[in-house]
Amino acid sequence: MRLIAENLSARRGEDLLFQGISFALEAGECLILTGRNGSGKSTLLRVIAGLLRQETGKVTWHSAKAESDMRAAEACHYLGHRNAMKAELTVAENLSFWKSLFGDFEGGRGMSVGEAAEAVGLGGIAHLPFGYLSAGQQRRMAFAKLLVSHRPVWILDEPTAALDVTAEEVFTTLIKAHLAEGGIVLAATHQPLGLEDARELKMVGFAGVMEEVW
Amino acid sequence: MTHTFYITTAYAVTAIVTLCLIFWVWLDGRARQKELAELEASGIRRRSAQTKPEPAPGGQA
Amino acid sequence: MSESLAITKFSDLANPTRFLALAARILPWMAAVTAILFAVGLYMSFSTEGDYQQGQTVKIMYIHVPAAWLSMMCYTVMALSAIGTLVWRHPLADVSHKAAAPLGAAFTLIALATGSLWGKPMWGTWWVWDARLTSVFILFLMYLGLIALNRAMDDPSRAARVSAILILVGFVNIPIMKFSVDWWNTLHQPASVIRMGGSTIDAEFLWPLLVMALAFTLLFFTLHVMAMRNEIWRRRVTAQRRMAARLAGRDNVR
Amino acid sequence: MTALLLRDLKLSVRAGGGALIGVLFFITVVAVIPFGVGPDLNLLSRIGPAIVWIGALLSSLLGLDRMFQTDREDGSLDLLLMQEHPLVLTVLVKCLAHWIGNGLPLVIASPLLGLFMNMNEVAIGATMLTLLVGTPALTFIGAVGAAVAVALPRGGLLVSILVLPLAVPVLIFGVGASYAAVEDPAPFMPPFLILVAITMFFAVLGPLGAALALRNAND
Repeated sequence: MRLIAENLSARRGEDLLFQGISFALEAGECLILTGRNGSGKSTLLRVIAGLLRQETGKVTWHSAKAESDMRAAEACHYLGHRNAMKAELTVAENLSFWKSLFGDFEGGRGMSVGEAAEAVGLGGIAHLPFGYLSAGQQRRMAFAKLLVSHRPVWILDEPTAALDVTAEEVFTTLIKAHLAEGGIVLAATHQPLGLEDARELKMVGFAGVMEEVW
Repeated sequence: MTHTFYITTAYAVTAIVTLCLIFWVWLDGRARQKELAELEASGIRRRSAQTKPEPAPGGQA
Repeated sequence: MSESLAITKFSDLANPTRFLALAARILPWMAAVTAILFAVGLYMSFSTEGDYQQGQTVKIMYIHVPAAWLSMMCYTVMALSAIGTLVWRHPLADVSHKAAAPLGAAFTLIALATGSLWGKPMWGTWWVWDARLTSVFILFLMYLGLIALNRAMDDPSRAARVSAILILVGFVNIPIMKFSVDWWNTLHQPASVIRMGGSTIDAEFLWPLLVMALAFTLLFFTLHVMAMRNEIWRRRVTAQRRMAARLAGRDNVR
Repeated sequence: MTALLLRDLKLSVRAGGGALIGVLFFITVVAVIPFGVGPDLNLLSRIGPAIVWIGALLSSLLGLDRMFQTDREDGSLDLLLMQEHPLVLTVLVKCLAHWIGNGLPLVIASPLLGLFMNMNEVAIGATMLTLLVGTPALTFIGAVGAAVAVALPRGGLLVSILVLPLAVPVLIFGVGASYAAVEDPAPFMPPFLILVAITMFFAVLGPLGAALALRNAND
């Protein structure tokens, strides 16, 4: 099981944000993206998640059972800045919707909705509408979305924004558990997540103006 | 019977619209060329016409 | 690059710089031929006699029919460019359909205005909901919508892709629209309306019409190439301004 | 996919009653017509089917730009785009949910408005039937506009302008079939079947175009 990125470059507008980024992540490995705001962390994560088109390079997913030309995005969970949960629906409704939409990726099973809410430390309030929760609780519930269905790769964009220290610890524990089960984690973050053997990729941003066509 | 009024109006309308179009395209082109000339004068040129500034490293894993 | 070699080669042949060089070479010729054709066409159209049925108004046909033809051809050109944008992601295709939209709108406007001016002496009213006029009017609205869409978005490449999709959806719709308007027209209009053009045209009228159609077509292509050139220059200016701002910012940091 | 359908339906009921506003707009538009053309019952019954159809067309454009916009705002659209289900299918399901939430209430409200317009029973039935068949086409073709609206900061009005010309055939055959049911010489079936055909064609074209636009407009 490995996620391979080769020679990635992407642009925003006409500016090349990064170029020539390559890495290979094996099962159980974690890659932390650091750098100041606007350095292209989010862009790189979105490229890997297949949400943005890269200028050059490719992202591929390899495993024993995977077809060779599979989109890497299918093996990924993506937790962006926004929580992707509907304020009008209850937490349980939100989570079970995503659980049935996502389904499970080969080689694992997701938790039930109740277990997932329990795992992020908010077991008792899954029946509340999502909009009633505080920002930190909403973030935790958004994280619970990663637990309800199995995906080997987690792509986390600032997962710990708006969280206090205890919640951060919960997240760190969950990420470690995922890694211990042979998962892969890519995260962009300002704060250290407390992961010891994580690899780090420092993004500097603005790799030059786009090789212009005009 | 002749309909000189309609014919002249039709040709006039066509002429006006076409000429406006031609002038618009032409003036637009002039304005763009002027902007390019200004940029050129202030020392900014196409990258292919100058030595490449070395790109900042994109970051290594 | 994910593109295949053939396409890379193709895009190499048609990159903006080469396009500009080519445009500079052929534009004077195109403009000259257009002017000559217009002179000949106008002379021919004014020297022909009037039709016994439609009188002198047949002269309006010499500009109305070519304009109507261009309004449709322009949309076809845009649809082809839209395919170029979506399939090959070719920057020149973006430029092409963006530059063509105002031209198409202008020629459609000419077709509508001359059609109306032809209709007044023929039908006694400025506007009839004739199938042909109505379809051209809908086409006009589509052009205006596309221009508005292009203006509403700041990122040019995204604007190009999104409007390319709309152009294609509209293109697929045109036959349906034509068919439905025809059907609607036969339902509502009594058959007493004099049909334009429907009968065979005498050779006497055919020649000026052909020359004028050719002249208008060449005019369109001349203007299209010029507008594309303008658009390329515009983007070049934007790119260089942005680069200038970037370089200035980096110097300050150091 | 069923989950997506159910979620969107729940949202359309709970989230501020978007469907209700559409129906209210529909009723209001049709209700102001008599003030414009006068309370002549014969005239009203003659233009009735057309007015009801135009009202439905305008109301179905009303909520269109929110179709993907809400999902984009809270980030759900990203996750939907990442899924393995063909995006066309996802869009189709969203269209269906949108139609059940916004189009179907219009169809159900149309008989009431038919009474306002002094239409007879046959005309009311025909209008309702054509609306039932025709409004999905409006949603499907509108989905393209909605997908384009995702890329636009303030796209609502522009989307209506872009979509309306494309909706002309639906209007023509919808109204045509409604009239054909009332007026004797014209047969009802041909325009009605053409309307069905247009709806089915748009059911393919709309989601295809919308999926393509979503992929390209996303960033």
